[in-house]
Amino acid sequence: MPSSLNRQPPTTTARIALGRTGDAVPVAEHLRFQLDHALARDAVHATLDVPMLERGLRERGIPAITVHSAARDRSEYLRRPDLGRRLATHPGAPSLDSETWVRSMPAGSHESPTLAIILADGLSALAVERHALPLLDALASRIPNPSPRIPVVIATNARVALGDAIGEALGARITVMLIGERPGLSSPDSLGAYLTWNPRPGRADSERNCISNIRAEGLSYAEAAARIAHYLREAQRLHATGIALKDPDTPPLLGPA
Amino acid sequence: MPSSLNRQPPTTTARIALGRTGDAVPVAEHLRFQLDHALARDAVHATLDVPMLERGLRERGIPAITVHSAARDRSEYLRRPDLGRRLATHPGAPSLDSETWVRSMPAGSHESPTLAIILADGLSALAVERHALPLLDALASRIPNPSPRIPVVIATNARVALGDAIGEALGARITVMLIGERPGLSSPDSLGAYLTWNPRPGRADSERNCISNIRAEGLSYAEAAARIAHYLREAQRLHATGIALKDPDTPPLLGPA
Amino acid sequence: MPYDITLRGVRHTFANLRELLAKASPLRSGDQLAGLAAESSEARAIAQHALADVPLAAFLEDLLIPYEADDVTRLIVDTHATSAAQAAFTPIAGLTVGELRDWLLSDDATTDRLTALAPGLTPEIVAAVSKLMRVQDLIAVARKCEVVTRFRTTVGLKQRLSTRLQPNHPTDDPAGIAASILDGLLLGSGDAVIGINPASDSPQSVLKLLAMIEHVRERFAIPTQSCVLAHVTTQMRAIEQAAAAGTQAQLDLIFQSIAGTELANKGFGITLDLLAEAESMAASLHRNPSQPTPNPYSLIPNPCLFYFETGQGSALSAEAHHGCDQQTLEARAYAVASRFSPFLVNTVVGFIGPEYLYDGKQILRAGLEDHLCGKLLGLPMGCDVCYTNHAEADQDDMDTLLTLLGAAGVNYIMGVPGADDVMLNYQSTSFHDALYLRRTLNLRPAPEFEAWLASPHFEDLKRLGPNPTALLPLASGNWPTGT
Amino acid sequence: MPYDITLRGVRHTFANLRELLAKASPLRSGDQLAGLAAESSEARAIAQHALADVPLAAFLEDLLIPYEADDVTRLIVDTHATSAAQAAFTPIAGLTVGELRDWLLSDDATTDRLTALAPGLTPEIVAAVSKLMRVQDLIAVARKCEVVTRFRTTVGLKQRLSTRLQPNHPTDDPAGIAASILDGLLLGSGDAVIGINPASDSPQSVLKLLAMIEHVRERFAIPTQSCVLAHVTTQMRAIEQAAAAGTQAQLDLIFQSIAGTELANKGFGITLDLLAEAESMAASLHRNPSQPTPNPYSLIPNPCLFYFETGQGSALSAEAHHGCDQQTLEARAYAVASRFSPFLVNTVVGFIGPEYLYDGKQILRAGLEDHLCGKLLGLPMGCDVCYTNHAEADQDDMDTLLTLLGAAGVNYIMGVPGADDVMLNYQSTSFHDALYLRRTLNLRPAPEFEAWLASPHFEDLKRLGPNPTALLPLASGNWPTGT
Ligand code: B12
Ligand code: B12
Repeated sequence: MPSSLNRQPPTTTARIALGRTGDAVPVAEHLRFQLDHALARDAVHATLDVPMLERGLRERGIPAITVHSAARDRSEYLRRPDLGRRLATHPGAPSLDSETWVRSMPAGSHESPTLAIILADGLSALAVERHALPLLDALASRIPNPSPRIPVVIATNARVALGDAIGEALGARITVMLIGERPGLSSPDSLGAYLTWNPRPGRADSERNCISNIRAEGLSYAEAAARIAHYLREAQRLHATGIALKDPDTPPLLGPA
Repeated sequence: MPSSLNRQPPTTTARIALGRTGDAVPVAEHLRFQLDHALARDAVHATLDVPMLERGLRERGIPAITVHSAARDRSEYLRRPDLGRRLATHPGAPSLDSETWVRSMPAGSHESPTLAIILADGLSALAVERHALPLLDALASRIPNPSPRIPVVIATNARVALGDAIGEALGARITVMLIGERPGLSSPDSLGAYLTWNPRPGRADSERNCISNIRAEGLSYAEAAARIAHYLREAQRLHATGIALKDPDTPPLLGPA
Repeated sequence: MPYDITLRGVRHTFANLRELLAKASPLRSGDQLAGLAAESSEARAIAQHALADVPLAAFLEDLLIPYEADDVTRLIVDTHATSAAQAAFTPIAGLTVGELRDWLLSDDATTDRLTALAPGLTPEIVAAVSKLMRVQDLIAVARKCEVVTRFRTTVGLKQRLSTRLQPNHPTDDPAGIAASILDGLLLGSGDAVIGINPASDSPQSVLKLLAMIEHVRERFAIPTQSCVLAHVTTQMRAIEQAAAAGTQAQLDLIFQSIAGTELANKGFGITLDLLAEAESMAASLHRNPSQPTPNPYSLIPNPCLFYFETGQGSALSAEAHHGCDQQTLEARAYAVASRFSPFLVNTVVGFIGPEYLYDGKQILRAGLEDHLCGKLLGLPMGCDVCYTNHAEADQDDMDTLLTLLGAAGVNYIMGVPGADDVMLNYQSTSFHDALYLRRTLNLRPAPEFEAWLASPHFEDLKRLGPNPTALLPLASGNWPTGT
Repeated sequence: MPYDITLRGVRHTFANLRELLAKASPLRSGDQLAGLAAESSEARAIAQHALADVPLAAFLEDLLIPYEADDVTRLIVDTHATSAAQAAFTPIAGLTVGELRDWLLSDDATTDRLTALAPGLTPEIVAAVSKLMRVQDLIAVARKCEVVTRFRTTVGLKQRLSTRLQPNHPTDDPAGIAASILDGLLLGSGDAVIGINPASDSPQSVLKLLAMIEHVRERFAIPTQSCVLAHVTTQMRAIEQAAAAGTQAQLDLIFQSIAGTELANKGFGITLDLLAEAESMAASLHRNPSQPTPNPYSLIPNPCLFYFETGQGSALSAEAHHGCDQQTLEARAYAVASRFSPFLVNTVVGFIGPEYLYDGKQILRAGLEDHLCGKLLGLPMGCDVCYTNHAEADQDDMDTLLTLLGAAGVNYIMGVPGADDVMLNYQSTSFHDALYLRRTLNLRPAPEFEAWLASPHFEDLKRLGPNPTALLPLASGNWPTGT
């Protein structure tokens, strides 16, 4: 029986077993790398397909609010993280406050939302386009109080900290920001989830939690949703996010196999 | 008597006798270099003071014609030498033909000029601003047929080969182009003189002659004028410029000291 | 305190050292972002002239961030006031920054003298002097420095180059990680540390990854160290949880990212006290087998238990830069590192992105500056020669920096499969890159590891061939699972 | 002949090798200027994939510039048809460009095998293979090559680094030139050649400058060579005029700039025949004292009498590029050089300006490519590591390229006082830079020169101290005067 080793599904997308010529990688891998790099660079500059996301949310009965950061385009976004953390204020920019959100509700209550969810392009629009809605679906059943009263905000040219401004404007107690991580050579579409209790500008990253690498070769939607739900529960218990909270010791969804 | 060696006027502006700390140059020289570099870079981007040159020519009773290359600004000039070799053709650009030149003459004859002189910014506007007029003065007495019938053209964003287009347009038999050489670290204002027999676009550099480093620490006006005059004489004798012609064996003006 | 200089007849004034240092700093996007950069090359050259004339003594008086406002400032000032630091400082106390540059480059500045000088220098002084250096100076001085640390391997000896094996995986999948570890070991990587960035932030996951490294290390008798680069508090909880379960965490090196201001460290969720606590927890595990004293080579007293990471731009990114330029703040992070006698310090130089280091050129210079500044301060510097896909950089830039750092005598670099970190999403150096560098500059691995590569254990490992899961200690069921 | 490749399901076609080579070429401004560059990094990567699959045999069929139209093409094709070239080519005749890259990097490709391969390679093949290489590959392969030439010094031995002493002066003032020569010699520069670019284009001036070098060389018994870099026709006239006067021109090396197409060479005022004529005139002077045969080290048969300079962009600048990318044309200039067994070939890599090599990054890559391509073709490559003030480059970039070329085993670099050429108006490497490089990478001067540096002659020279005019043979009245 021929060894079955080569038939195993690959356990990693890491570039292992490349071989060697002298000390160098053989030409095929060198060329693959060059092409992957060219493609990954393009991914950074792609702009978010907002209508597509809005349509997806509408289909789910979720009214979406779209906002922009103060960075006017991708090139400014890349050079000015400070602008990517602030909401656009130029005339004509969509404004955001709890009124907006209340107005946007089919039948409004005047309470502030507990949770606000933000779908942000970050460094990979592709990541949000591919994974944000399926992850929302996976999350729906796991959120403490699933209700249409959870505002979902689409944000473009956004950095993680833009969620603080959005959360504050909405008066949310906690935000979950689903944001495109920087594109890797082999993974142009990796999504990160950042949770921030009591969001307001000035929050340090030590006051958030992060679940990263949500994508086909990474964390599954179900797993990611389970972890987000875990953090949401813990945050509400401790009235905090950040270094005080840790990932569950066994993955909450799958547990040991 | 203390050795007079240190009192000799320096024979070169080269950065000699810098000293050494380990293998490196001492900090003072390092800093001087950094600053000189910053200044030399600025020199490249300076634009030619055309009115000043025009005034200078007018004072000498020489009617000037000003033309531009097809490169619209310094930054395009630097990236597009091809444009720097062609005359501007955009609407409104000054046009140039033998008519222009004839019209510009106080009392016109309809002959083509034998010699045309071009003052061009090249890579150092400063060089032309400083040295072109004094060199013209030095040249005046040495030119075979000094007369107002020698057109003087001011050209901006020019490469050496722009002289070919200008010479052809004027129907000149030979051009002398005085052009700013690229600025050196210690010499932002070095002028070059390029002579081309029977100028027309497509001339190779091997068909020209060059006299370079005209500036205070380099070739004097008198010397440069003498060499130009030598080449003009030889060119008219051989009906050619270029590698067939050589610098005179002894400098024509000064001779051995 | 204002500084001024008259050049070509014009007088130029700088309000204080903070401004002067920032304006004298070689161009980088982060300082432009912060509005601190010189407005032109000419202005930068002028500031460098002025900086060259500043007496070193000024740096202890004109503090960039007030003593009261920042514990890193306090650490720097208080440390410099100790008699050991004063004694080391005395020989250079009368120099200006420019004179210090010349002395460092001179043949008087031998390896021994540089080692002796380290405690007398402050981060601001080394940052300042590096701003007056060209690339060749950054290399020439660094290669004279020797900072050696010892755990199971001896890292930092001259003409040696070690690597951190970095076998990251997007879901911490043990089989996937094992595959990368095997690949790396077979290509001679891993003599500085086998260090995994975990995707998950759970203490149990930390313990399990550590156990996996331990298993491989013991089974093949590999002289190296382990590290799992979760947040320091996660690692501390892991140590506690193991202890609570009656076992011991198999943690060799404790990891943390550090920065150059108290506020930036707060953004990272750490304080100096927290790091001290972590260090003593790690020390209680007694895992460093090397002789504790005297360390014959270097300033770093044993036990060296920390692995620190730094990188220009992190303070600005956390809006915690107090108007200081990013290179000076990076040097200040080294003061934090120095406090804890680390086994390894790693400047992850192109990691964050183009908003701090725009392109290959800026990454290159920053990498060499960081390496030199750390070395001058007596730290065991490695460098993650790297870039992200949003930066203007490519493999050519990495090869370039890699080669220069080799010439500068860097202690170690990263070893990432094919240079592509599939979890952190950036490109670093590959196992192959380290081989290239070793061969080109005639560098060898750490001596213990070099011996191991020639031992039967390595042959055993080779026989595992294409079956990396054989590296795993247990059925994967006991592992944090991926998807 | 069209080439195509299918990648990720899409087919990409290239009309011919010329287009394929241009699109596969790493980004540089000259190719953009010529409208030949790939429109994106993705397009470039695709072209590189396609290029990797091209069999080497194709390069002898699909000529970039027609045989009839260009004498450099004829030189390349005819040379490759010789039995020596065919014999050398046979082992690789069946490979593709990608396979050749892998072979060159492999441990099979030893110094000896690379030396043997050189006559079998063509410029287009080496250009193609270099386009598939990263910076580290360009270094790794180059450092295996050894091309040694001999005149009074032996240049190009491994772990040696020579320099051209370049004492230019804006008016050829003898006292000024002497001052620079003395400065350079005292700093250990000049073992490849003392080479002066004359400001004046007169044959007498050439003779006088040669006489001056000769005087210094003989008085202090310096093992080195002389060269005055006027146009080759000016040097030829100088030889003639000396002969006519019953003396002999003291010309060791004859100089000329060369390019990769017939038309570009015409722009330089040269033809292959003219160069051949110049070579035989120089040979008639019988100045190379080294044993004419057999040269034990290298391919370069004695007498090596030429010093050639090249540089990417010159053909395009002369509008003589025939739609070829500039790096390929540069390699073709090496075919011209090869024809004349030069003593030195120098790629003056950043000399022309940013329209051909935009910034430090492009200059760096071009320098390493040129060095490797020349070495693969069996040429004694040096590099003028340099930039102009209109380019986006600075000393940091030069230090970087300098260090990398040292690692790659460059035969020699320039030695210009303080790196500032006050006549040619550009920045090159200084005497100090060479010292830095020698120390950092443990490189030594040519053996004969090294011995001289330890000899009493060198001590004599030192005693001249601050009086460089004492170097002059005669009263300056007999010299071409400056202002
Ligand atoms: C870039 C980066 C950093 C940079 C951030 C600076 C910057 N301006 O980008 C630096 C080097 C400073 C950093 C530091 C740390 N990071 Co980090 N980082 C990343 C990385 C590679 C990319 C993030 C990204 O693309 N963000 C998207 C863009 C659009 O966001 P942004 O607004 O531009 O940048 C913000 C976020 O990146 C955020 N951030 C970065 N890291 C972390 C970590 C945590 C826990 C949180 C809450 C936020 C956070 O800070 C930035 C500024 O606000 C991810 C890996 C990945 N694949 O995503 C790891 C990652 C997010 N970091 C991680 C960790 C552990 C850390 C540290 C805690 C390590 C340590 N022990 O100190 C520190 C401290 C973080 C903190 N609390 O401040 C882990 C998180 C694991 C987890 N599940 O909690 C990740 C997933 C990598 C890993 N597995 O090791 N990081
Ligand atoms: C750049 C340069 C070159 C470049 C030109 C390419 C380019 N695109 O710029 C290259 C490397 C190809 C070159 C080659 C040569 N050059 Co040259 N070059 C220079 C340099 C350093 C700067 C010129 C400059 O700033 N021009 C101004 C800008 C605005 O002009 P441009 O239109 O952009 O560029 C044109 C001119 O530079 C011209 N050019 C450049 N060199 C020469 C030489 C001669 C004799 C002529 C007629 C024209 C010419 O060609 C360019 C394209 O048309 C000068 C030194 C100096 N301080 O000026 C020497 C200089 C002009 N060159 C010189 C020489 C000798 C040569 C060569 C003849 C050397 C040789 N033996 O082959 C060759 C061939 C020239 C030719 N006939 O084509 C000498 C001329 C001496 C003299 N009095 O005749 C100078 C003064 C330097 C020196 N002393 O050695 N050169």
